[in-house]
Amino acid sequence: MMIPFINNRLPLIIVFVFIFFSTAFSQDAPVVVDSAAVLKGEQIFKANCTSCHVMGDKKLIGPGLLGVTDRRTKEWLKKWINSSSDFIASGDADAIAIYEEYNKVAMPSYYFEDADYEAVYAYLKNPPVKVEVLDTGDLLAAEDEGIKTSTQLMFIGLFLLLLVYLLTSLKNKLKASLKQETETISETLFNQFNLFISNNRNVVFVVVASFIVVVKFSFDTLSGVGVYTKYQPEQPIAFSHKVHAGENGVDCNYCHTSARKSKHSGIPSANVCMNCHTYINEGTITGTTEISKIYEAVGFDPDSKTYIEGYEQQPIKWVRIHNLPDLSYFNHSQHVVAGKVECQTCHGPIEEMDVVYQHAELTMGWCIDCHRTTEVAMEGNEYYTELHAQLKEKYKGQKITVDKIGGIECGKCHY
Amino acid sequence: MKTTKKYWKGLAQLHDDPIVEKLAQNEFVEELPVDEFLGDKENLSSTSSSRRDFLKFLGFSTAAATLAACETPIVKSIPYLVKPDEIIPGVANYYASTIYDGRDYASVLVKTREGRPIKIENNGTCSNSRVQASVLSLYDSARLKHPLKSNEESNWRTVDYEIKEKLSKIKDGKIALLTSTILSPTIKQLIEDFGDKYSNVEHIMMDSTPYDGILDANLESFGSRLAPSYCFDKSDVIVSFGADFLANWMANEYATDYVNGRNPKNGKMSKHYQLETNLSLSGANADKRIQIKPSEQGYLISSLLDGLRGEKFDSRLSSIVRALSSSKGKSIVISNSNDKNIQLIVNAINNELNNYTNTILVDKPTNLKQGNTSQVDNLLSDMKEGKVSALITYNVNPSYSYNKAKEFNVALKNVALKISTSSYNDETASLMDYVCPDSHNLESWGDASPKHGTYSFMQPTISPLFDTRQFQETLLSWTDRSDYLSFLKNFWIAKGIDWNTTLHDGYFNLEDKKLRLKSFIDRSKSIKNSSSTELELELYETIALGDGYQANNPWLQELPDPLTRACWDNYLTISAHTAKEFGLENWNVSNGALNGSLVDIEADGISLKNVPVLISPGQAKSTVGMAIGYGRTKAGKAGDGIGFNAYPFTGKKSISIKKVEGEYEFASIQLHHTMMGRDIVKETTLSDYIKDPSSGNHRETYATYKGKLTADKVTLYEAHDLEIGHFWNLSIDLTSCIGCGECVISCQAENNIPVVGKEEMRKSRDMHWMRIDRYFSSDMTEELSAKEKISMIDMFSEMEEPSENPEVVFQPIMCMHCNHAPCETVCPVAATTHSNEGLNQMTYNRCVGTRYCANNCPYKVRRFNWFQYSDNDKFDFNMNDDYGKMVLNPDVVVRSRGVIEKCSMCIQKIQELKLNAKKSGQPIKDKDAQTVCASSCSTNAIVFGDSNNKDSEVWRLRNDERAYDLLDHLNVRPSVFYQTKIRNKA
Amino acid sequence: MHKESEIRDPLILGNKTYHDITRDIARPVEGKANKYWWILFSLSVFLFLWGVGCMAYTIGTGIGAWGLNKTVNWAWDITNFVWWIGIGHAGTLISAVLLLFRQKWRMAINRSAEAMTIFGVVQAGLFPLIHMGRPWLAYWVFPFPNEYGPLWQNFNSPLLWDVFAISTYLTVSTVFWYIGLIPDFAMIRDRMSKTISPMKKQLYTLLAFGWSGRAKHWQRFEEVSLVLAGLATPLVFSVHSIVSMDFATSVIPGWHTTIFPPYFVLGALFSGFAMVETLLIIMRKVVNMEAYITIKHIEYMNVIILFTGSLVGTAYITELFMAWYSGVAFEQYAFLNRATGPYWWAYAAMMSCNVIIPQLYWIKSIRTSFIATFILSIFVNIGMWFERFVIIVTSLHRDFLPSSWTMFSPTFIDIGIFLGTIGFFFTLFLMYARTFPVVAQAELKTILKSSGSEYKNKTHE
Amino acid sequence: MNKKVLYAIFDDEEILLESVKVLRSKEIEIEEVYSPFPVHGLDHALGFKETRMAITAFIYGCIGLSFGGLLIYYIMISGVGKSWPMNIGGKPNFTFYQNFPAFVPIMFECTVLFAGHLMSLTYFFRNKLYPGATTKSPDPRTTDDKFLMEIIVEGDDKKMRKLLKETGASEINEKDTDNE
Repeated sequence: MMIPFINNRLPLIIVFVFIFFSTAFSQDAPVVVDSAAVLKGEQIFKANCTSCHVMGDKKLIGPGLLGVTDRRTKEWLKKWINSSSDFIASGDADAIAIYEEYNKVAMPSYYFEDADYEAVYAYLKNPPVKVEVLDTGDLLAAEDEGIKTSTQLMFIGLFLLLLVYLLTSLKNKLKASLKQETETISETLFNQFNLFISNNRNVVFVVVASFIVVVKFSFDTLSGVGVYTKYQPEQPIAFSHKVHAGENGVDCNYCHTSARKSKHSGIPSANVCMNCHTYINEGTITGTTEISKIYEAVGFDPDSKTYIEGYEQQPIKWVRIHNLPDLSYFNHSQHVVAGKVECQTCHGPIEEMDVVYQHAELTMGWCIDCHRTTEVAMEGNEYYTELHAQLKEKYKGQKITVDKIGGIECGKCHY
Repeated sequence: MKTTKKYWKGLAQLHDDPIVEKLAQNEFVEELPVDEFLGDKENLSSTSSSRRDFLKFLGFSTAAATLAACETPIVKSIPYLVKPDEIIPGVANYYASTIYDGRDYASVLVKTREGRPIKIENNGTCSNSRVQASVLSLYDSARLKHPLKSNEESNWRTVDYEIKEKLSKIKDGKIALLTSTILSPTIKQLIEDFGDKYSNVEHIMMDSTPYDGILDANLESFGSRLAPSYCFDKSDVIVSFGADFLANWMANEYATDYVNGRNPKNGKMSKHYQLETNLSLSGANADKRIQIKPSEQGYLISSLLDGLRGEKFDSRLSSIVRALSSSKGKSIVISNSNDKNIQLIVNAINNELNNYTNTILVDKPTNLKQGNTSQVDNLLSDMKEGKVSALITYNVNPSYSYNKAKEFNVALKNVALKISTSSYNDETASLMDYVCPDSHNLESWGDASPKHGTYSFMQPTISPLFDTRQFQETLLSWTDRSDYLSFLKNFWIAKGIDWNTTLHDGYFNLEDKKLRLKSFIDRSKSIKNSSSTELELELYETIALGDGYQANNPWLQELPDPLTRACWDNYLTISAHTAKEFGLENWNVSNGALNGSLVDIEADGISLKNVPVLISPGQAKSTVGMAIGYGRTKAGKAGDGIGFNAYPFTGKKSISIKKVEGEYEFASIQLHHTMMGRDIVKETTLSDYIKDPSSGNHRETYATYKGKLTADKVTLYEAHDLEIGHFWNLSIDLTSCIGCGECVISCQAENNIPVVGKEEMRKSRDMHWMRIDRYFSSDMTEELSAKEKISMIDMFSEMEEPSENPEVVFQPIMCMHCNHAPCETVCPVAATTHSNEGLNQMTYNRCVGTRYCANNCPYKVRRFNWFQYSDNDKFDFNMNDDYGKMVLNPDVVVRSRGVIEKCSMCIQKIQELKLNAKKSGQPIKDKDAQTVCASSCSTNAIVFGDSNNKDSEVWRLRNDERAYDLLDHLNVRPSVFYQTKIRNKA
Repeated sequence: MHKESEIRDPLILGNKTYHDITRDIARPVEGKANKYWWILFSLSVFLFLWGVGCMAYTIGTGIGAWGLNKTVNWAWDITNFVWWIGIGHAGTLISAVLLLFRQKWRMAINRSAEAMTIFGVVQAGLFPLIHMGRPWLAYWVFPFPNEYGPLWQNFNSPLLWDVFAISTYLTVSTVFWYIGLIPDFAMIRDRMSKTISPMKKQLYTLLAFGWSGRAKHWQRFEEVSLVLAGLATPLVFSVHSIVSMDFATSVIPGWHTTIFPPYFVLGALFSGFAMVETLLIIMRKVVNMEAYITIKHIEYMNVIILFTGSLVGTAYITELFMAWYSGVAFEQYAFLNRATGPYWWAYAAMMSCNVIIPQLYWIKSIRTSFIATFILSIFVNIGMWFERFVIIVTSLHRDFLPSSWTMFSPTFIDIGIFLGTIGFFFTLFLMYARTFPVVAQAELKTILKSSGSEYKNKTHE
Repeated sequence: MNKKVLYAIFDDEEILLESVKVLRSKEIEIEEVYSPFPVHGLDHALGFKETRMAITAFIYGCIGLSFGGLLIYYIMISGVGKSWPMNIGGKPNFTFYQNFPAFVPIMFECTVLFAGHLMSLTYFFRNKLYPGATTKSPDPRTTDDKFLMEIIVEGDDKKMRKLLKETGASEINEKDTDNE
């Protein structure tokens, strides 16, 4: 009974480890100057820069910007950002060097307000800190789940068998001592069984009990039908959200553009991939194997960096993971823009998934529960001004959840 | 699906930005959304257009779930390789364009999703059900998918080559270009060019229903062969001799003006007299309707002229003469006669009344009818004599719609080179050597000038589905040119048009050079009364099919005629009186369906066998009416063999009918024609209305402890809170509704309403969410029975009989969205519930189909899916057709069998509206709130909006004295309400 | 041991002893079936299979297979449903109400009457199921936690009331029936010999629940039967009241009527007794129960039929009066249309079969003749079917807006399903008659001395 | 020590009843009586207590009633937890009492359902009746037409046999106790 004991404690231990490390890190993390500015900067960076730059050492289209502030002066950066082409023309050595290094592609010009520029700079200066332990911790936790259920049962089973063995042998010992003929375990069990069924009431009891069990079981399985949580199919291209969204910090919005405009989040078309992968021909995990699949699809020659004329293009057939039933209308923009919901709320820690899996149940109950509890993002939205006043009037004090504005009415999703 | 490869190209080129052009050459166009539903199953859902978006079969998903138990179904998602900029999957794009198929013209907005046109909205002008339905004709799989050479599949290169070869060889013979009325200046230009290139080209225009009478009359009166445009809104008295100007007469643009001239709020309405044979839509809306025989028309018109000139005239016209002479310059007199002499008298009358330049604009003529029958007849004789060596048809189907079709088909044999540009292999095309299929309006570029000085552009909203080519391109290639788009662009830019803005707006006005018109010359000769006793025939066009060009459009076939309420048929309309004479009858069989007797009809030599007879009130005695546009033989699976072809009878006045054995099965969805003395359509007269705006809108009151109250004030329990947030209401003005049925088709298109076919319609299993009830007045009334001491039983049985010349009312009925809905309370599984915005929500996927709600609905607006109407070979219409499915609205579920469905008040549009408002952080603007029935209503009879918003139109209407709830004594508190009907009669 | 007045006719004919009763009741179970039985059985099985076919077709293609339309959304389906439910009522009434009233004559017939009830309700239960557009989702009408949010039912809906009422009615009356059956099964069990028919012995041992007839058990037995009777009585009335509310709570003129509950309950008893008679008169021949199901029983029932029939007639008249008196145009037309409209013939059939024909029972000779009773009972059954048809179809086919007035005519599927249920019903009943003790012999024995002819004669001497 | 079990068999319930009374008056313990049908007054004669089946039924009924009420209240009215009150046809589901009339039928049915079934179960349980149970009756004829009285006699049984004969027992058997 040792292992179960540990099992039960495992999460705790992990938590301890976790806390320890994280605190440890945060201590020697650089002191933040103006956190507000950094945050703002981060937004601007995400919005404008992430398509070409990484907050790290890796090269995307442009160089990784980790510690760029040490390499370049503030002024230099400002010039470069405002208009790299002019800057190059002005004949700055470093500028030209970079221009050469990145096969003569000048960086597009960005005219920031000074404040914004400050912010970006602040962000560049104080890049975010990654706590590596974070994911490992979660991974452990995830495994832990598994151990609990399956193995515990196994141990209990073993224990029972052991018990049976001990008792029967004990019984035999006693019989032997009484000079009665002993019986094997199987015999004992058989006799016991006969004894048991000889009494009708037992049989009835067993029948009733098993009936209840069966009903319960079938009910659970049936209500599990069509629920594919943790569904994790293999994709035609081993695309890693961890690498793109997580490490390289590419904004979800960059590829899944329509998520903010449409009901569909939208799978990026190949030309979106090519925006970056025209230049990045090698991946961190899989090297060239996976990226070359995109080239096959669109007919691109990485060496000459040109599209092959008249190439029969092959579509990329992604396997869909989140399949909402046809009968329910779901709109991404509704949730992301109007509702200000984070992608992760439904899709889970997507930025940590190498292979994406279905995080949420996507059952109706799951939707409804969220609608029952989530507050409507009414502040500063003129559409709600009047409504909000009236609702505050109506539900004094209570928080205005989605269901209070009819968010759990059938017709809002089924038509 | 090779054909669909260039799918979005046409779209992208709209903005013709260089990148897209480049991409176009790169052929970045493999694997397009179209393939998903046309092609293999696994593609069935790409994110750009998910399975839900095309075939949302909720039934399946529930069933599938139980079957597919544990393993996840693999669903593939195929993104574009290069996504066109303007396409955001899941968001609709609107393009201003034009619909003109040679008959109906409308400037429209086309709603597209993932590059698929799915809905047509009006763009300021008046449209009709055929325009609304044309979006389905786009996806008609009966359209030609490639050029034909002697009915064999061919390709453009060979066809073009051979045709040019042969054309250029022609020396002395005539090259005849037989087309419908051409509105497009560029096409006219192209035809000229064509004429320059080839020797003796003759361009002849024909209209399926000829208007030579008017055109020739005006040629004599004004020295120019034109048809004036009428200002019905400016005229106080409208006298129409058989001209169904609200439906199909001339241009389909008069309804709006007509209704604008009849707004009781202004304290005055135009007085509308209709003297006609068949009960037409205009007649049904007229204030005074007089039944006349076609042969009488000429006499009556000339007698009217006499009357106006102060001579003695026919007594029937007295009130008309009085009205007209009292409103000179503010009246219109029109006639549907195709007889020049009669039209000359009409002109004389209008001149007498000094209507020209006031209500009738000769200098702003409409271009919609330019056909010239005499030329067509000449062509025929030339063909007979073999003078015609090449015949090219465009937008016409003479072998079907020409009254001398038989002779025409024979004469065709003498023509060496026969080319059709029809997009169907129709009656004419199938007799031709070459068919160069024209693309659908929605696939083509183009321009049109419906009226002198008014223009509109046509732009493609999808690239040709099939290997078709629009007529203009064809002409270009025959004159060794190509690229119509640039031709069009240059043509107009040369005229100083700002291409992009006008393309965006869709229409524009341009000061054309003034027409040279002679001042009016009176050539009228009076006509004596020559009324005969024999049976006379008057042909008419139905609201649904018009001249039958779109006969293969199941939506139109299933649209019930506003007056007879029958669909999938044409028939002989006859008055009850005359029917008795000939021993003809209609009767209901055990399941209520309507049957009728058969006749053979014959008019000098031409005859039709076994034509059904439908007794229709309002038909003049000893006359019969019959609709053209039916009896197509090569229209497609939906249109073939539906009804009888009446074209051969064009111009035939007197006919003879003979009853024959057998009976005919009609598909009529209204089996009962009178209001049975019930207070369903509340009515009053203008004079009473002016005295008391709430006249005719009597509400029953009930004694309560608070005194006498109307039903809606009486309740046992607290009401649910509908004050907060939106409260969607719909107002229907029975005075403005002319019953044209455009909203019905519009609703069908928006809400994926299935077509169920004649058999089901006959069983009263129509699926339309919106219907337009038509009631005739009856001679028997409760007052009369009280006066004459008639027993209740007799009274009711007599009430069932409509009058000989009844007053007609139209009442659009859809789900009333009752706030105390009887249907909701009885559903055991709460599949239909009420929203806090006053909508009665039907949740298809919760419905188990007990139909209790449908029973308990006082308005009978709930529709049950008796069968699986989609993907079912028994219902082989657009929902059982890979192309037809493309018209489905992605935002609305396709209902499975066994569930109830009903009007949702376009909840998908409401949701979209609110979402956009939330996203943009703006309050909703009243004009943005629209249901499709409201937005498509040409007469603006239907108004939708949020009546919690005090400055909304619908709020004003809700509190109007004319507003009333249908069956208010039930106190079901409908969200849909009506405005009393007001007639302008003494 | 309470005596009974001499003038009462005996309820058990022939000089029967307790053992005779035992033997007679056990005979059908032990012996072979006679040819009547086989004829009837094969006929009803054939009908049943036919019906199954039609149901399968309906579920396969859709409700469109029936003659319904947008206006008349219910017709034969619900007509049959109400008809069967109605038939079901007599059984419980006989076994429960008559028990409370200590009517001895019920004992000979209550077993079969209740069997009829249960089989009738089974048929009735079929219709709400198959009339659904999507019967495979029928389980949605039961409230249970689910992953849809969860979704619950609408407790305002009379249809949901039906669900509860009918399931309660079916199960409770089944239990009531079975508790009564146990001692009789025990009797059969004890007659069976292990050696000759071991299988049967096994079976009846199982069915008898190990009954041994202890004094204490009998005491409980009597109390339980009494309480169950007490529960079943209001249940019977509630069930058909609720069924009637399907119509009464709606807004359709002709449905929206407050007298429906009592009117339906009476109608139910009326039709129920008729069906009991039909069955018993067949059964006493088929399984030779002449001695126990006497003309006296039949006469008693005929009196009830006469009574209820007249009451039903009163209800019809009341309806018409109320319609006229209400002054509501829609109401007036609805009833005028019923009587004089396109479905006048159905109304006429209803009136004649339910109101006029039962009046014949005033005549003793008819009241006490098996043949006459049999024929009349059939008429009543037909009449009551038409009553439901009239109420449902004529009210629906012409409601508020004349524009949507239609008619209804059944398809062969409609008819097939109806016949199918009749077949199913008789199949069940005939099987019951061969395997169950068709008369509650234990109870019967208690009245042998008071109402047995032989004993009565004794007392005469 | 010898303990005999006597089975006195009677042909008629009235005789049985008489004999029971006699025996009881002589304070003779009657072990059990088996009869083919309920014999009136036997329970009194044997001095049984009133059975409490009815009371259980009442209690179950109350449970059923409250179950139905609570179920409906929770689903239609309460709005707490997983419940889902909706606006259905504008019915006043604000408070239970406003919507009460619509709930009566189902609450009633629940009452009957619970009372009926649970009482029957109790009945089976108390009588130890269940499918497959075997009869305790020493003589199969007791379900046909014989009435059996079971008496345990200590010591000499002559007197008892005599007495039974006098009171009208048609035959008297003895449970053979060899296999004990």
